[in-house]
Amino acid sequence: MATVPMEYGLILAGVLFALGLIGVLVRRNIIFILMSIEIMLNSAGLAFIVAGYRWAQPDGQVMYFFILAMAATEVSVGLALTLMFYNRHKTLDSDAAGRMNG
Amino acid sequence: MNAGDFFVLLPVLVMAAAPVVVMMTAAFTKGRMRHATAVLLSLAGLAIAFAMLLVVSPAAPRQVTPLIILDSYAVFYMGLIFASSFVVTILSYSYLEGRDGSHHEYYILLLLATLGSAVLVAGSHFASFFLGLEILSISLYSLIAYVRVSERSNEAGIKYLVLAAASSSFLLFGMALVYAQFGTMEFAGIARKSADAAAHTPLLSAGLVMIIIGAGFKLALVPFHMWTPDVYEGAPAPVSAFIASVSKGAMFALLLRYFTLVDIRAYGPLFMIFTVIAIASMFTGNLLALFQNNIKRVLAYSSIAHLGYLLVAFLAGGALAITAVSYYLISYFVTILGAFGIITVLSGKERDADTLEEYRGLALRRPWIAGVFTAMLLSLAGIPLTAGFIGKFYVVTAGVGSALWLLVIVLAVNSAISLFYYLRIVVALYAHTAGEEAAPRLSLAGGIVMAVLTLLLLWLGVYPSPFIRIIQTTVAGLV
Amino acid sequence: MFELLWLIPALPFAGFLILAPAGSKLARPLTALIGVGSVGLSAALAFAIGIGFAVSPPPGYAYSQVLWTWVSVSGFRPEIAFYLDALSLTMILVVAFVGFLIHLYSSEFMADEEGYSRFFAYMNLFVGSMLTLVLADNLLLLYLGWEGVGLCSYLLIGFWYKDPYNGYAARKAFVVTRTGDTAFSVGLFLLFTSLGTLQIQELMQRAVQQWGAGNGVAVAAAALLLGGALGKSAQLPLQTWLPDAMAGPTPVSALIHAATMVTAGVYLIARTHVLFALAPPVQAAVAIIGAATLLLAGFSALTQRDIKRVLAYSTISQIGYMFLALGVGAWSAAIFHFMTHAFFKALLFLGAGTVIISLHHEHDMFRMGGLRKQLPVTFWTFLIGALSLSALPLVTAGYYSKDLILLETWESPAGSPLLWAAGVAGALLTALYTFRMVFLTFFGEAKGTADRTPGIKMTIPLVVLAVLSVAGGFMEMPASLGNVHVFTDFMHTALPPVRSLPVLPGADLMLEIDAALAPLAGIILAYIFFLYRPRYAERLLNTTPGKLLHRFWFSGWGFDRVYDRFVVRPFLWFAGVDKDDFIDLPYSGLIRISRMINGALIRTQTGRVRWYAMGIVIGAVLALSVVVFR
Amino acid sequence: MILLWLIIIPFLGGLLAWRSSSVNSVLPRWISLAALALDFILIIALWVQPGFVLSPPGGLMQAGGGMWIAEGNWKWVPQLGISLHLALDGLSLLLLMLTVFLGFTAVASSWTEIQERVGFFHLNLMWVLTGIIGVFLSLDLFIFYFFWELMLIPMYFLIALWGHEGRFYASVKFFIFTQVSGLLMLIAILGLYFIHGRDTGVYTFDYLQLLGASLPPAAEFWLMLGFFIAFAVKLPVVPVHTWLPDAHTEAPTAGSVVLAGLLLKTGAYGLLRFVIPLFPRAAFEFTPVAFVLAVIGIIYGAVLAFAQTDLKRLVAYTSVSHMGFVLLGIFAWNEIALQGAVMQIICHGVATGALFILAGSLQERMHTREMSRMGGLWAAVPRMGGLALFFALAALGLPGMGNFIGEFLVMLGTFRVSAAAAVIAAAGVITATVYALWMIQRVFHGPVGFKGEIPDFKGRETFTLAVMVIIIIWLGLYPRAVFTTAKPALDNLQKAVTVTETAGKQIHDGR
Repeated sequence: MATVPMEYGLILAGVLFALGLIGVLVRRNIIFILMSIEIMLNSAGLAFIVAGYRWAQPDGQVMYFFILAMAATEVSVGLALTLMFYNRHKTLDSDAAGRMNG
Repeated sequence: MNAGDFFVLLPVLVMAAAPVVVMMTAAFTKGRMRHATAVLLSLAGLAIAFAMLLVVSPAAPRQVTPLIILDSYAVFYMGLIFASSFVVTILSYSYLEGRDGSHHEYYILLLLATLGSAVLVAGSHFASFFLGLEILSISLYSLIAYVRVSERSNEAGIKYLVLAAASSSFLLFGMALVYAQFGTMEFAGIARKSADAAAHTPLLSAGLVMIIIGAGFKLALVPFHMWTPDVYEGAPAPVSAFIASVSKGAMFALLLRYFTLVDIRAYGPLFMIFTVIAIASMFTGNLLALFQNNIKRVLAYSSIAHLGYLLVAFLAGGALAITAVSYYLISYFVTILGAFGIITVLSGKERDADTLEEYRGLALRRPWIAGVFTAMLLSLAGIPLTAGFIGKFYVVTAGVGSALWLLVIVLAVNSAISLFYYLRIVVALYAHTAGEEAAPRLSLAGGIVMAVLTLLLLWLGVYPSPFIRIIQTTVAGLV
Repeated sequence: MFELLWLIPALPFAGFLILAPAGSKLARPLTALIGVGSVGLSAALAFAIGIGFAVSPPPGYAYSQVLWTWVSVSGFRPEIAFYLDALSLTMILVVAFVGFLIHLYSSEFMADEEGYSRFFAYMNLFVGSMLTLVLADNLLLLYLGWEGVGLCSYLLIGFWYKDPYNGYAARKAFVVTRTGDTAFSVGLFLLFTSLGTLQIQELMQRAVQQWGAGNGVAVAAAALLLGGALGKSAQLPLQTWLPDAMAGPTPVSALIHAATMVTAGVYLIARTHVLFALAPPVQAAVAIIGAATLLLAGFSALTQRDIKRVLAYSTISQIGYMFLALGVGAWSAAIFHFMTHAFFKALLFLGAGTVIISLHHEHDMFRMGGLRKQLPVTFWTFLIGALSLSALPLVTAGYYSKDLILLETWESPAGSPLLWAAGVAGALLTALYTFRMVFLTFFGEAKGTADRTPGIKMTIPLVVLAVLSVAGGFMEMPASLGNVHVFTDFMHTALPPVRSLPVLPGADLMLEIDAALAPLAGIILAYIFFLYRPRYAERLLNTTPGKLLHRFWFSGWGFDRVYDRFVVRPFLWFAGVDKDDFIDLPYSGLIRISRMINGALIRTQTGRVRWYAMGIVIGAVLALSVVVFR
Repeated sequence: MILLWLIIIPFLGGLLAWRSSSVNSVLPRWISLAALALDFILIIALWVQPGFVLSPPGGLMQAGGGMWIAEGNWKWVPQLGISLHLALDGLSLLLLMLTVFLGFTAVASSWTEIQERVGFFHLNLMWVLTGIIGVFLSLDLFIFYFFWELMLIPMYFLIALWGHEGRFYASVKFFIFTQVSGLLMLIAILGLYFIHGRDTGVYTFDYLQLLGASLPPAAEFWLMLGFFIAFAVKLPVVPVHTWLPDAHTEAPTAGSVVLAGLLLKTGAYGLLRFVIPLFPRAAFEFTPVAFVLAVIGIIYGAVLAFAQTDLKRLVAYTSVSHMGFVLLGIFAWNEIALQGAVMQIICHGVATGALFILAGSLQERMHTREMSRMGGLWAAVPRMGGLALFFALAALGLPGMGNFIGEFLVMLGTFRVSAAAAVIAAAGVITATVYALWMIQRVFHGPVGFKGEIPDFKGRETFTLAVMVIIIIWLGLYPRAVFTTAKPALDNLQKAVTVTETAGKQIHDGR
């Protein structure tokens, strides 16, 4: 079985990461922002798996499990806060959360 | 893992058990637990954890699995973190008392955040780094947004969550890259391998930079700082105190541990990045604060600058730098806790006392509180007789000792700029205003905490010798 | 007897110390008693010591009294010490006695003025300072007295402080003289640095030992001291303050701006004559400045309307004679002229004061006239003074002193016929403007009525000074006229005589006749122009050059305008422009820049989470590009 | 131990005064006076103790070598080589006397002016004095810096809380200027600390040990510059003087007195005690620059003083001018000039303090400092007029007053080092005359420009100023006490320099 070079994996992860990042920057809807963050986290997870694969260690995959768990909690807290936000502002536009500035 | 490992882990274990105990107690009292009970349980947990530190410290240093190392450095910072959380807990009591609810979930989160910080300072592996950080962060999201009635609290929570999560992904990605380069996630292993100059590939560099971004966000360094004022303003005052002290301190301690192993100065671009970040943080933080009328935001901006100062000592490297950083962190903890403590005790039920107007003429109404606040502000400014003075002195000493002239001069200039806004507040405190209503009475607990902090502040400022001795003996293990 | 020397300056100082804090609490008679009495006692003591000095002179004709060491730092040890010799004795006699007479006069003259005790306090302080100046045994103490008299001059010119013009005149006097004093003080630095002492006698000895004639340092030092002398004595080019100084009360003008203080420069040069002798170029400069000043001031005096300004220019001119004498090495002659000048000029001022006060503070001579009959005592004494000033031959003191100067100017190796000619021309001018003043004031038709006749306290000084203005000259007579040399013989115990060149026999007499004819000619001209045919003068004045010259002379040869244009106005301009200190601009610029950056940074804190994320991204991109593309 | 008490007494006095204000608003004033009196007694006791005027046998400033009138050394932060090393020699003693004396006048001058927060006012006043006393006593560079910074905060409060209209701007400006320069000094101190430590293995802030440090020339220059800037800002030297007019003008009377009389002197003291002895070669090479700055300061300060219309601002600029003489004298570095500088320090303190008291009294009575709104006041307040005249004359350096002795000696001593500097400085005396007389003219002379009742000085004020008059006259006519007290200290400083100059390169002849 031909191995996929590590670089390819990392580049894929990097592209995913960038996509997620762009999502965070351009999306106004908080839900979409949270989803974009999920993409970023998962791209990091992918990078770990790729790296672990390179060194033939399980550590990368262990890390991915940590990330998965963390992402889940994060999103749950995030959704809770978003719900409160929606109740207050009746919108999901992140720019509405701009009362504090200066 | 054997009995010895568990023994040295006792402080962390106690810290992990404490939120569980609070949770269980709440469950058994069916949600009717009194506020004071939750507080007392939390305090007990922190106190026991602190006591455990003293118990286990003779056994230090001991590596417990590749993830955790319990050396005297970790013990010292855990002690600092527990003590600070202790103070924050009392302040929280004074802050939340009288508001609806039993608030046990607040204390659970606070204890968890403390646990996360404790893991951070003892971390010796990317996994523990990441776990500690996330335990801390996720607790903080909820804590920041804790005051559900407050629009600002919610807004701050969302901002912090989004940005922290994004920066966490930077951190993780960076870790993955470093791991891809070296095949190990242990700090010691990375240090060993990166001693070889050939290992300095763009891959590693990118990884390290992304880790720095993750850490820099937590430390609110420029340009990852912009969340700070909004979060400080929106979060409940004790939580802001926690973010400013424990959360940043723990992160910095970890950074210091990592970069004591990996000589940052051997690696030019990274050193340059840190230098630029330090300078930018100092200037940005101070210049942003100049005309700010919200005290919490002022403290936020000032914390940006203070982390910049801290970086000066950090970049100096060597034993002196570690002592300097540690001393600076102690004095900064005391000071910033005191400052937020003042805000806490002056805050009413509806909103935090954070506008400058509310502080105008405070000296006439509450001379002691004004005096304490003055001391805290002067300490932030680094004026003699206060902890901040010796802290600043130490930082400059470290900088001069390593001939970081540019950074030291920038520090000097910034120290002067910062005076402007600290003094602005101080003057407001003593301004002459006509007939203001008396601010709320200081609770006994709050009063004791403030008194202790003030005494510590003065002690640190006037007779620093004992503290220096402690620091020197505890952090010596690191180098 | 000599042990009491210190009391001579101390008494007036004591008077000052009593009067100054007391303010107006003391009754006027008591104030007058203290003010006049302290100077009177001082004068009496000076006489007693003078007699003692004459009868049993101290060894070496010099006595010095050390009170205490003033400063003692690393070899710099000036003492508070007094030095009495023929020169300083003459000076204190004149100062104390003339001072006393003027005090006496003032006690009546100032009787109706506010600040009576302030006046006497200042006057006492002045006399004390002047006596300190002349008695000082070292140059630093001399400098103390020197500045002290300058101060008192300032205080007294501006005595009527409510009029801003008086304040202006007072400040001008102080600042201009201080300009000279600065040169003086630099001279002191130079002298001490090169000779290691400021004690005058030692200084002179060491100067002779260390420096030959014409030595550069000696020239520099002498030139610097000369700077001080020029300021105090109102010589070119620092003479401009003196005419304005007439803003002060008239007794002040008499005492300070005629009889005593303005001659301090003469005293200084005489006192340090050894130094000047070592610096021939400077000495020549002294003579030339003296000659030029006496002519310039004479012309200006000729055009003034204000009686006091005439006297002021006359003073400048007469001091010019003294400088001329000093410049040719005729030290004693200079001091002799100082003494006679003190008598007749004080007399003239006091007389003028009497006129002015009796005409309700009228200063303009063209609004006087015919006062001869209304104020007879004043007229006669004034006339005597005027004759003495004009150097009417044979009978006036002024003749003998001026004649001595002219004679020695001719005979001295340092002198020259040209200088002599200037002196003679000056003598003619002196007589001309003096009698212009006399004729305008006392003759002709009366234009005002004098309704206040001087009382006894004003009359006595007039009479006494008139007597002295005549008799003072008989102490010293040229060989052709009795050959009396009491004064110069006495003075030669302190000052060396002129080394006269052999003069052709009979030349002496020729010179004296020339010198005697000049004043007579002047008086006659004055009579023609100002009494007999005033329209001749008017016709002269109405020609174009006449007008121009008149204006030019009237304004004191335009010196004021030059100083105004090149010194005062630039200074004021700069002060006005830079009131807010342009060095502060960079600092306030920093503040402005901070403010701007603050504004820009605040704008980055938009409160929008996406923008904050953008910050992180930008930071990441920058940092990554640093490490990847380094 | 007595030295520690000198510091502790005003410190505690301040605390006590603060707390006592709740009892009675006059009590703080008396407590402050009492604390000062106690300090004064201690200082006099030190002054008159037998064997005081010693020229030490060993000569050099060795610890315990008998050259200090009193000395104390306590460990403080041994880890960093910091010890609480205090010592007193003649120079410090004179400055302490000045400090306590001006402390008295400051309390007296604020007796009626300060009516709000009296206790807090005296707390700050006493703490400023504490800091200043500490500065004059410190022989450990860290402790020196500690006190140096310590005196700023209470001074800041004095200006910012009891000052006039522009007080916030002025106080912050003051603070920032001194703070930046102070930090530069700290950097220099640390540089010296490390260089000395690496050379000898002894890391210490002790002045006496650092005295002999052999430094590379470039390092010596930069370190010297760090110190110099700090002291130059305090002194103040043009072009870093611009904080001073603002601060002096806006401060309450007591603040101005302490600022002008004492705070500026800490700069002079620092130059004398630290800059030249620690970095002799660099300092001497720097002399031409210092001279230029000094003479510019003398002239520029005087011209700017003339340009002002605000009375206190005028007096403030005169300080710039007068401290130029001090700078000149210190860098001329021969005994005559140094004694002159010390004399000038003392006399300027007293005379300028008095002028500020006068200006403050006028402001208290007329509610303006603008001279165009004054004029002809002599008729109403002859006593104030006379005193103002006296001190104006002192300011313009009239012989017979202490200021003259100071300026004259400075110029005399400078002349042998640089005739040009001395000559220009002497020209500054003319400009001094111009502004002093112009001030008197605009305030007290001329037509009456102010309507209303202005009470003249009463007993308390007259007494205070009369004492100052007597001091000025005494120092002008019989100043030996100052010279004999300062001489051993100055000798030692000079000896320290000659010993330090191992290179043997005498830059200036006749030094």
